[in-house]
Amino acid sequence: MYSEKVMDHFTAPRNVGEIDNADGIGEVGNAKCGDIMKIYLKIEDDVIEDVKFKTFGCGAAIATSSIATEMIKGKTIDEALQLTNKAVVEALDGLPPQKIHCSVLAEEAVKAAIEDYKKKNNK
Amino acid sequence: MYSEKVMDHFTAPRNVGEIDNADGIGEVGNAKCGDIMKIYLKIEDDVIEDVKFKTFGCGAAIATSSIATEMIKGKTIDEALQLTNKAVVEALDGLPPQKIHCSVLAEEAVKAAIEDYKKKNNK
Amino acid sequence: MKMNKRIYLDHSATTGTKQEVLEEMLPVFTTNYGNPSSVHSFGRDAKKLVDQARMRVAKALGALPEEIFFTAGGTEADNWVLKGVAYANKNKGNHIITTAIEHHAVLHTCEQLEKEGYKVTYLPVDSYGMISLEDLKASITDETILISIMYANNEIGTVQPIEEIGKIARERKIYFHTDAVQAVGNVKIDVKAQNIDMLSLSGHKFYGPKGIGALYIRKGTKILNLILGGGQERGRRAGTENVPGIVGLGKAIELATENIDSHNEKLLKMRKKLIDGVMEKIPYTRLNGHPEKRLPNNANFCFQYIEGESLLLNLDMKGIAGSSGSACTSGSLDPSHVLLAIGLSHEIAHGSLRLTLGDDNTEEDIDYVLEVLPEIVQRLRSMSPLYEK
Amino acid sequence: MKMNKRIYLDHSATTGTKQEVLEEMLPVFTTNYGNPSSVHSFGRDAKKLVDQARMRVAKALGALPEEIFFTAGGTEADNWVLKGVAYANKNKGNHIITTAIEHHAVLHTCEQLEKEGYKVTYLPVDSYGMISLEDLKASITDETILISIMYANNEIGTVQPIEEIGKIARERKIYFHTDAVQAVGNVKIDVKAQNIDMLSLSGHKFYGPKGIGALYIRKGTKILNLILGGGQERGRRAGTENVPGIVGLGKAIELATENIDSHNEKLLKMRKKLIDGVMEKIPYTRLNGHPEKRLPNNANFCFQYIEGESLLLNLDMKGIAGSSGSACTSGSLDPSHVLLAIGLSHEIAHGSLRLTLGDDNTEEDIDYVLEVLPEIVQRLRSMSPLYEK
Ligand SMILES: Cc1ncc(COP(=O)(O)O)c(C=O)c1O
Ligand SMILES: Cc1ncc(COP(=O)(O)O)c(C=O)c1O
Ligand code: FES
Ligand code: FES
Repeated sequence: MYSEKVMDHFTAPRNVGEIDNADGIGEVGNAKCGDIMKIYLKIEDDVIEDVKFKTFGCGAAIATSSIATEMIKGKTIDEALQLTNKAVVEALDGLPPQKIHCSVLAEEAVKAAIEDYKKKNNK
Repeated sequence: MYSEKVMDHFTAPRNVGEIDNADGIGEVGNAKCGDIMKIYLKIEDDVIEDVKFKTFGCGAAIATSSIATEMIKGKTIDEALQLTNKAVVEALDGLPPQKIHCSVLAEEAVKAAIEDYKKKNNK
Repeated sequence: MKMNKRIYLDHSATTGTKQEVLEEMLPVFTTNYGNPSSVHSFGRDAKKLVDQARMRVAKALGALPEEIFFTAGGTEADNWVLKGVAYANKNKGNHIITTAIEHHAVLHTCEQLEKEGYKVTYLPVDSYGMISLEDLKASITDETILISIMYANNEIGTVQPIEEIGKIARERKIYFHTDAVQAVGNVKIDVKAQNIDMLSLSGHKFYGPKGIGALYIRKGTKILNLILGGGQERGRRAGTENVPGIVGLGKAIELATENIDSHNEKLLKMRKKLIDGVMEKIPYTRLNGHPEKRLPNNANFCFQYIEGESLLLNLDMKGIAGSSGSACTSGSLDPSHVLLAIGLSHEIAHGSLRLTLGDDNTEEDIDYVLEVLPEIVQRLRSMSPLYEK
Repeated sequence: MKMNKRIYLDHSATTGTKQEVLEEMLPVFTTNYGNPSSVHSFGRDAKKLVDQARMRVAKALGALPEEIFFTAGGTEADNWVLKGVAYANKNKGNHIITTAIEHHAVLHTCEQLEKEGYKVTYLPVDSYGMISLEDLKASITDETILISIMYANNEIGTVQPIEEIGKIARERKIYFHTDAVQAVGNVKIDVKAQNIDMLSLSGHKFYGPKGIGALYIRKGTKILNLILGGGQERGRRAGTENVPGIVGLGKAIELATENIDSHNEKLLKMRKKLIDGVMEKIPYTRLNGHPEKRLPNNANFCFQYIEGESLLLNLDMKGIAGSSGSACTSGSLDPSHVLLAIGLSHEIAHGSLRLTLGDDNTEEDIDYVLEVLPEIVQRLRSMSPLYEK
């Protein structure tokens, strides 16, 4: 059902956890639908120095969170805002059709965290 | 499907054939329905001295013709008129439900042949 | 007495499962027994097997894998098509065209639909069992939503002009279904080239297992579901998948279609010997069905003055398994609707014998039939009040 | 790493076919492969096998052989009952009573009937998944033609008070159907004593083959046919009989019902160990279903703060096959309708795990689960934004 890449990120997810005093936090989804993603950013000079996530959700939700955090780490916030769910799906070598919405969630969580950072910093 | 008795009478039917100058001939059924029985009687002093049959029909039709002729051979015509399809079925150790009508045919053929004899002899 | 001889000449009723087919099925019963809907490895393994079988069926028909839906057999597939298309296309019309010689799975479903208010045209056939394309064209109305015409007849073997029918249906934008239960493995099928929108098949007719079949549904076809429940078969046919059956069907259709030519060559040779021999040795005999456009394994005769069941029983006692009419109708009292539709009288129709050849038959089997059959027919005729010699 | 360990704990989704069952089936594929409708010896041999299997099924249920009809599985049997009874008894009424926790084979067919104008009452259940007999009585109207209540639930294992329901239905002269797909082989069934008019079952749930099931229909019950065509199953269910499947079903039901007590004893012991162990070792865990009136092989938990699929995948990587909700619904995004019906919030319902034991499980399997499961739950919780430790 899932690609090897998905299973790899699901089995050994990167960047799991929280960041104390994060510069930006984004939370999307809700438990009612079975998926919540929460992303924490540490940002310096508009560059994402560190990123962590916590996710409640299916295998695809965990894998997309993991790879999305890898994809934006070290990027500028403008670059990170370019992240699309399509790019996430491709990076995972595909997702089953009914799981595409997990990748949308990952894109939205990243954006929400950056928005939060911008708001806090009046950008 | 058929009892051993039926198969015995079907495989080696008794009294197959015609009787020249028969005293009574009965024919019932029709080819449209898939079954015709024709019974020939040789009668002396109201006793059935000989009986032959010809049948176009299924296995049960052939077996019932055969056993019915056996059952009436040597009987008086009054005795032979008592022959019921039930007795024929019992003598054959039963017939499948959809084949009961073949036994009715046998009863009717015997009766028709005796009727024919009576008519010819004004009885 | 040749008591132990058993010659099976009823391959259109059903076939035995080939050893190679059974071998692929065996581990699915005891090892890869997962439910394809399950997330775990047992389930995923089962799903892979189902997907592989679906690809094999698709390949055999020239279809896409996602156009193949597994059913419990040909009957369910036929029921599904007729009801599913009728109910889904009510708004477009209420008229269905079929033939007088379809299998009862089609005919009885059509009768049910008639009770519900649908109109059904049953196209007549000529003395060979062939429909007329002119009749077909003339029967199409603005209300026609489905043309359902069998590929090949199960009793007399006549093969219809499927490609031409497909063309007519496509031109008029009417769905075309064909019941190919008897055709698969005997004739070459290409649903795209032949413009077939739906096609029914059944595993046990081509050396696969019983209780499994498939319906091909061209992508985009409007059809409702027949069996409701779980989301199996991409939400189109509910019920835990018969995985061993599906695997067997996949293997069987691959075997049946991959060397169809050499297979048919052997059958045609045996059939010619059988038909020529019977016609030569037994007087007052009629060959039913089309002389050329017929299934390569089908021979169907009427022997005047005798009745089919007693003929079958006599053959059976000699170890020969044949049928009279179709397997479903023998045992009933009416002669086959197919034989009546080709214009036979009841009387003649009652004396029919179908012998259908298969991969397990040999030339010697035919020799034996030609030795035994004439005697039996003669004996029954001598008992028949209709036969005046 | 214990890579090769495979522990199957998903017996409610499907079971492997037992060796003894398969052995009875094998000759039917390749030797006794006749069509039971055929007149010849191949056909008669097949018919005898079908008759024998029918007797075995009848015996297991306390029914008469002529009350047993073979189908392609539980789904077809459920579809048949609901549509068949609804259509045949239109003149008597248009109201059906069922429950909110039925299998989709029942629920989706009811929804279809609602579209056609029938009225359906879906009885609620309490937090254990049990219906109330008072609710049932109160919902009966003069229009009620059918009560369809599952014997045991496939997800949470709750067993309904079937005998009491049967009594109520009989008193009110309303047909009573029970979907016993999960019950056969796990609980003792006697259709006469329990006043059951119709009962569905499916072979692959009790170590028989997939793709074969049966419907028991009490003599005299008014029900129309679902699948139309040939005259098989005494004119009630068309389609060439799946003889190997039928033979396998017969053997499997005999094995499953003949020593049900000793079989259950073993299951109950393992289940107690499993449930006690899980509840003790894993905090924030809920046992779903009734504490006592449940299938002997069913354990169903909700682990707060985590989601079922990721739990299943992790278990699978450790070689443990379980399910979350039913096999049919996992893979969909909605939590199980059964878990919602017993009053769980969506959030909690998403974290469910069903482990269903079977004859092939051992105490060691349970030890292994109790070793592995707490770690996995803990790991997933530590990744969950909902879990604040
Ligand atoms: C032409 C045709 N259609 C449909 C069927 C029904 O197939 P099944 O009996 O496998 O359901 C058969 C065979 O019985 C057939 O010959
Ligand atoms: C309670 C219940 N009813 C019906 C079914 C359907 O049975 P099948 O999938 O064999 O058609 C199942 C199993 O999937 C079930 O658990
Ligand atoms: S969390 Fe929604 S399906 Fe993946
Ligand atoms: S001749 Fe009519 S069924 Fe026997």
